[in-house]
Amino acid sequence: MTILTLAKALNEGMRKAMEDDSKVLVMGEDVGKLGGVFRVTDGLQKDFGEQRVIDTPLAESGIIGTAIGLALRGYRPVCEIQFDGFVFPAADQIITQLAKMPLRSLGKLRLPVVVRIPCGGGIGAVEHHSESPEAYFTHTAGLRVVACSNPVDGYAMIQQAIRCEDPVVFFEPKRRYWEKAEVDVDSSDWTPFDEAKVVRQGTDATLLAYGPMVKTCLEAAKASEDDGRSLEVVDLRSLNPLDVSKVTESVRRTGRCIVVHEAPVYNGFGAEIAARVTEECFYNLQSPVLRVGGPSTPYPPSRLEDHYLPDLDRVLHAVDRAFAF
Amino acid sequence: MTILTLAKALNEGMRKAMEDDSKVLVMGEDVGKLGGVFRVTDGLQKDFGEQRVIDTPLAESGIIGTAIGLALRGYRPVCEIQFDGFVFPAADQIITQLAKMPLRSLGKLRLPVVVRIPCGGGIGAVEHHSESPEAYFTHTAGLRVVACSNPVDGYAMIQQAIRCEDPVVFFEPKRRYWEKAEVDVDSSDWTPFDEAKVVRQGTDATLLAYGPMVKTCLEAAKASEDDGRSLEVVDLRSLNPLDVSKVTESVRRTGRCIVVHEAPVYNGFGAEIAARVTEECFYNLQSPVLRVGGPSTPYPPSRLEDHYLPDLDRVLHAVDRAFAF
Amino acid sequence: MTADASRGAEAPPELIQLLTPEGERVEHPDYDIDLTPEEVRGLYRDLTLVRRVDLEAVALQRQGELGLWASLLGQEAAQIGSGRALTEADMAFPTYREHGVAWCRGVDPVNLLGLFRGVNHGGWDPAEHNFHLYTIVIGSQTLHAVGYAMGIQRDGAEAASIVYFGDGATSQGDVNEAFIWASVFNAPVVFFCQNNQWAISEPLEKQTRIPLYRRASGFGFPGVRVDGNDVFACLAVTRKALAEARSGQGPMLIEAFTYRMGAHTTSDDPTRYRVAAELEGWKLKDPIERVRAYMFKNQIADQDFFDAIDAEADELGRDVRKRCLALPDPEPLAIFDHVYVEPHSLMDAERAEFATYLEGFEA
Amino acid sequence: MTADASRGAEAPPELIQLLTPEGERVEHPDYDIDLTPEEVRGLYRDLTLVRRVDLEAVALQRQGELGLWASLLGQEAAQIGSGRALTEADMAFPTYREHGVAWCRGVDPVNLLGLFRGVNHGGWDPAEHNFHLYTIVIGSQTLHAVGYAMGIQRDGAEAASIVYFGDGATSQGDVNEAFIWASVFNAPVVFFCQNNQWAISEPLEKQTRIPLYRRASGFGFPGVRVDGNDVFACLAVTRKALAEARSGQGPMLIEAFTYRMGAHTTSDDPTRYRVAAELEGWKLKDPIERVRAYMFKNQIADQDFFDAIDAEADELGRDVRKRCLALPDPEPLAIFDHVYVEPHSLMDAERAEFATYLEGFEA
Ligand SMILES: Cc1ncc(C[n+]2csc(CCOP(=O)(O)OP(=O)(O)O)c2C)c(N)n1
Ligand SMILES: Cc1ncc(C[n+]2csc(CCOP(=O)(O)OP(=O)(O)O)c2C)c(N)n1
Ligand SMILES: [Mg+2]
Ligand SMILES: [Mg+2]
Repeated sequence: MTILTLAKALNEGMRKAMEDDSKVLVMGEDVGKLGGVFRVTDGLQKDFGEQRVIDTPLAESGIIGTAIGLALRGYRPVCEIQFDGFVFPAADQIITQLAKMPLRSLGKLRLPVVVRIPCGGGIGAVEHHSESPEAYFTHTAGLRVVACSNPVDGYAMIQQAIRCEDPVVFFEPKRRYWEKAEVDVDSSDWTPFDEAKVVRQGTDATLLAYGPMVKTCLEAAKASEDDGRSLEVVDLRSLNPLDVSKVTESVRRTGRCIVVHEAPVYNGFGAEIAARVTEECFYNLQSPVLRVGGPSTPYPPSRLEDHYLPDLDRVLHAVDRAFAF
Repeated sequence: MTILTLAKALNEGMRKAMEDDSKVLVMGEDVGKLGGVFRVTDGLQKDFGEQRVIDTPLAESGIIGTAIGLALRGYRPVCEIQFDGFVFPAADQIITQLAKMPLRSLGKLRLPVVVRIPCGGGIGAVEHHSESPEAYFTHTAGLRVVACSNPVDGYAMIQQAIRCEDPVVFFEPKRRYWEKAEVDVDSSDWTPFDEAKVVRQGTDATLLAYGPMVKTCLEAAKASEDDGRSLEVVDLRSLNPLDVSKVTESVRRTGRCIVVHEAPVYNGFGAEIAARVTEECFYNLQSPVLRVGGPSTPYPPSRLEDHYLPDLDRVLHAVDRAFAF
Repeated sequence: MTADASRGAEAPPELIQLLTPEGERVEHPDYDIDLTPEEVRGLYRDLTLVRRVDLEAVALQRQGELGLWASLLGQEAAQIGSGRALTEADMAFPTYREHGVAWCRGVDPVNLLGLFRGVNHGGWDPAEHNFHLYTIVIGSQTLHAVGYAMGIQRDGAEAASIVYFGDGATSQGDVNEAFIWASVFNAPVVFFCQNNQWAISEPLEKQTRIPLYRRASGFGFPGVRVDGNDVFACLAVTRKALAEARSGQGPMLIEAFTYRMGAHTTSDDPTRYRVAAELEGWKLKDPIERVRAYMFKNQIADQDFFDAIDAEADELGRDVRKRCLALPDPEPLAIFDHVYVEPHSLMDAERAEFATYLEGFEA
Repeated sequence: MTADASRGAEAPPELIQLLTPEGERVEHPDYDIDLTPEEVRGLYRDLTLVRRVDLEAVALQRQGELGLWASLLGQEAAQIGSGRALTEADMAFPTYREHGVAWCRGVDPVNLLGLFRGVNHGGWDPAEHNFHLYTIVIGSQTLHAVGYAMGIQRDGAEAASIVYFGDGATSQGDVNEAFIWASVFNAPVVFFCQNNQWAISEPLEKQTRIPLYRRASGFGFPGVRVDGNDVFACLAVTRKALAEARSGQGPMLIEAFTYRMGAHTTSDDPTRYRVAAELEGWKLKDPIERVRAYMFKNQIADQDFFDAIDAEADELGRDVRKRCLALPDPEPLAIFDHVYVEPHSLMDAERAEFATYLEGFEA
């Protein structure tokens, strides 16, 4: 067991993947000497060289487009998008090419490309550095979308994503990069990365979250204890596919469901969960599935982000509403 | 009253807007001499000249980016994206610039830009020519998103979109371009374009649709009569904002709701509707809001599109399911 | 001789040409080529057969057997010349119009039709032919080709990639990013731009105000303009560019100056935007006629040869037609296949649900 | 003299310079400028004051009053020279680092701080100053500037737009599309690239293998490289480019060859990726020192003048600091303001809901 931050766990996971498979490459802006603006690729270029850890020109479409070409040649590129808000220049390559090329080829082509995106707010940053663009990708058939929430999962899931034969959009909650946990770096006995995890058991309501909001939900569940409410918290981990059976099993038991994310609520990923859970658990629901998320506005200037981001109070407020129905 | 196809109604609407306001420009690939691949801009360059109807270089990011610049200079550009599947190179300009610049300026800048997107399938086309990317834009705060379904609305809504001070993503159902209706081209007494319309009254269930699926839902409602079911059909028209009051008023009355669109169901716009309607109408719903849409796959080769696209049978099947709950 | 053809822009300063429209061999200081009579006959056969396949496809579309077709008429020399310059190890990335290159890479013409008939999005194995799938989103394949070339570099392989794109495509951000990456990484990639003067209805001057081949200079690698209707020149220029790329000399841009003789696709009506005289002018520069004239003049082939090729072409056309009609429609449940390589619970659930739905009709 | 500074690439073949680092005026055949002593003093004042504001902002960030700051240290001449070349009617589109240009456009420095303090995303009225908001998404503003210039054309106005971007930005598709549009439409726009040698940790050779100013030639318009630490040259070159643009001669690319003396932003640690010697070399080319030396030598100013400017700078710094600390935090409900101009039911509903939620805490 080693104590690692999430950033370091991801770094170690990538290092492991690069050691295991010489086809694994890391590429992106400033991933080399600098080790990325969050140091998630720290030291990799030093140890694996410039051929495998590539500082690219400043062009996100180019990063994904050339990663596709490298994958067609048998490589397994792990691309870093420097911040959530800068993924959009690559939208076309991700949506029309990366996601669709395997189908286009009737399965003859595989694109084991990982697109790492540090995501979310809470770090006092300027515009475009605090966004949660997951819904753009969950709606894009052909992509897998996952989000890690802690060092243990970070270490495992990045390796699972790299080994996966499908393209994976990999969200990393940047404000959790510095959270620590004990990680067993020698084991590879991992939960499949498309399975959700019940991270806290409860009986009265289910909180569904992923990435940065898992911690917030755990805190809310703890705080709810005082109100005599037992909240179950599920870390979804995989957003496409969604682990429907684990989610519905929980909601059927508790009868209430609240989904929490940072992204704007309007047509966010919570909408899919709410729609699906309601359809599957219609007769079990004591109250409608409630969504807690960012307002349906662009991310505000950072002095407002504490109001924008779901926090303990916002989650508990939704829990109250669910019980009041 | 004049009988117009949808394509012609849009054309006449744009012409009217250009006559009314010399700041209105039309720009895009092949919009000039050719009049667009669907002839929606037919004749406009001839009558308004190359300064106002601009054949652009083949670059969607460039189209939206320069349209923003023109809008900053006081123009009102109406941009054509040639096909739904080609909007993604412009994703960054639309999402990070067009949608967010007014807020960025604290309201000092206005971007009255219209992004016209012929959308949807059913025309036997090759890849990328049959998609329904509306959910990418409904989730993007700062944009208005509308979809017209018939010539009467087409004529009015395009003018309303052009007059609107906010950026508008304007979806045109390409397989309905050739459908005809009587249009009163002299009146401008229009329903506000962010309001939904009940296009058929009914009592037993509410079908919600927009764009190409409105016609399909009307046919389904008609066919349902024989089964003794009275279906109400609401043409949403505006997807962001959604006319929540008209929708919930209907669903509260009927107790059942089915939302129909061509886009993949997974995190599609139907998810937002289902989540919102359920929350608002929880105690009125006899059955969960059901979603009829494309499978959560890329759009298939055209020989399969009849299976992919929601049709009368798929809608009726969902109606049956709603009643069987 | 092609100065008049340079639409709007100045006269082409250095159009590389080895065979005039009249079928005369000319010399070029930097590019030459020594072709055996056998090779010349081979090129003629290629040109003729791909034109015949193309004609058949247009006919099939007219008869409703294809939803669409993008004709290569007029661009045969650019495609065959460049396509025949490739070694087996080289990798080609096409647009949707490279039927001639596909031919050179050994792709069965019927496999090209699947996409246009709507039975699939791409019907061949790219790795088998080192010929990537057709790409419809303009310009996006240029980055794939560069990435592939970066992979070749990492493999230390004796190969290059070549990517095809049109004059219109040069305006896309992706294409220019591809130029940057290729240049910065000195990637073994050849950019082959078929300037057919039109991007649907838009003439070249909507994309550039200087000759396209000069774009490369802004990125620090060479660009050349070749007579795209001259199969010898296209072969020679591409061969040299590929050899240089393979030997570590980096990328090159080739502008093949040619003309789209037909409509953009079968859905298009070019009479709306271009004048007939332009077409007539280009007919005189036909890429096949000049080879034929050259062969006659130099007794490289006799009438029997030409007759045999024509017969082969007719037979190929018939065969393609027959097998096109026999292309099976995919099964409805194929919608869910190949979206993911690994098991995916959402796909499984939707497939099962749809299967049940379909069974409902059979009952 | 700056040959050594051309990282990796060949020696700059034609760096336009009018004032050497030692403060000697030199002649250039194509560019010259006649400045009154008054004007020179004005430029010196500009340079000094914007450096002072920048230093104050860095300090404010260190003290936690700003979340971030992107320093212009070392780039003052490029920004003041180009900024002072603009007429009132011209429109400027900045990145996030153009504090010097903002100064020239009359934007109150405190208004620049809002974004970095996190109280807004942009705090001035672009139309009032003809200075657009800061743009963070690299390169996207270049297309806005071209579109704006197309608007100027349509208005028949006597104006041009100028757009700022960095060396790293030249790799973005948008920037290259902007070159294409400007060229095709012959738009009155000046592309002003501050090549400060670094894009965060990436040196220039990750973006290009030839000097950046030569990029323009591939698009059919002129490009020049100017000593970006020479305020006279930057002024002269930009003035000429703008005049040409305004008079219908189309776009121009100016590469201002300069150096980012500080970190990329206050979040950055340049010691991880660049050597101290590089910085030392550039210190000898300081953009302010050379003007000061020139003024001394030519008796354009005496010690009193310099003292007065320093005092003014200190006073400005104090004032900016004071007013920065006084910048009010926005109200929570401001989250919903200005997202849409016209009434929007979703915004109204969410605002109302949030207001009720907040009231719950007050109760
Ligand atoms: C990103 C994108 N935008 C628009 C289109 C629609 N479109 C298809 S072909 C074409 C013109 C292409 O012109 P060019 O690159 O010259 O190639 P050509 O067809 O002449 O061979 C356009 C605009 C597309 N396929 N992709
Ligand atoms: C599209 C996009 N990708 C990445 C970033 C992150 N980023 C901010 S500044 C920067 C480097 C910019 O370098 P350059 O263009 O040379 O400008 P400089 O900062 O040196 O003035 C990067 C990568 C961004 N802001 N936008
Ligand atoms: Mg073309
Ligand atoms: Mg820089």
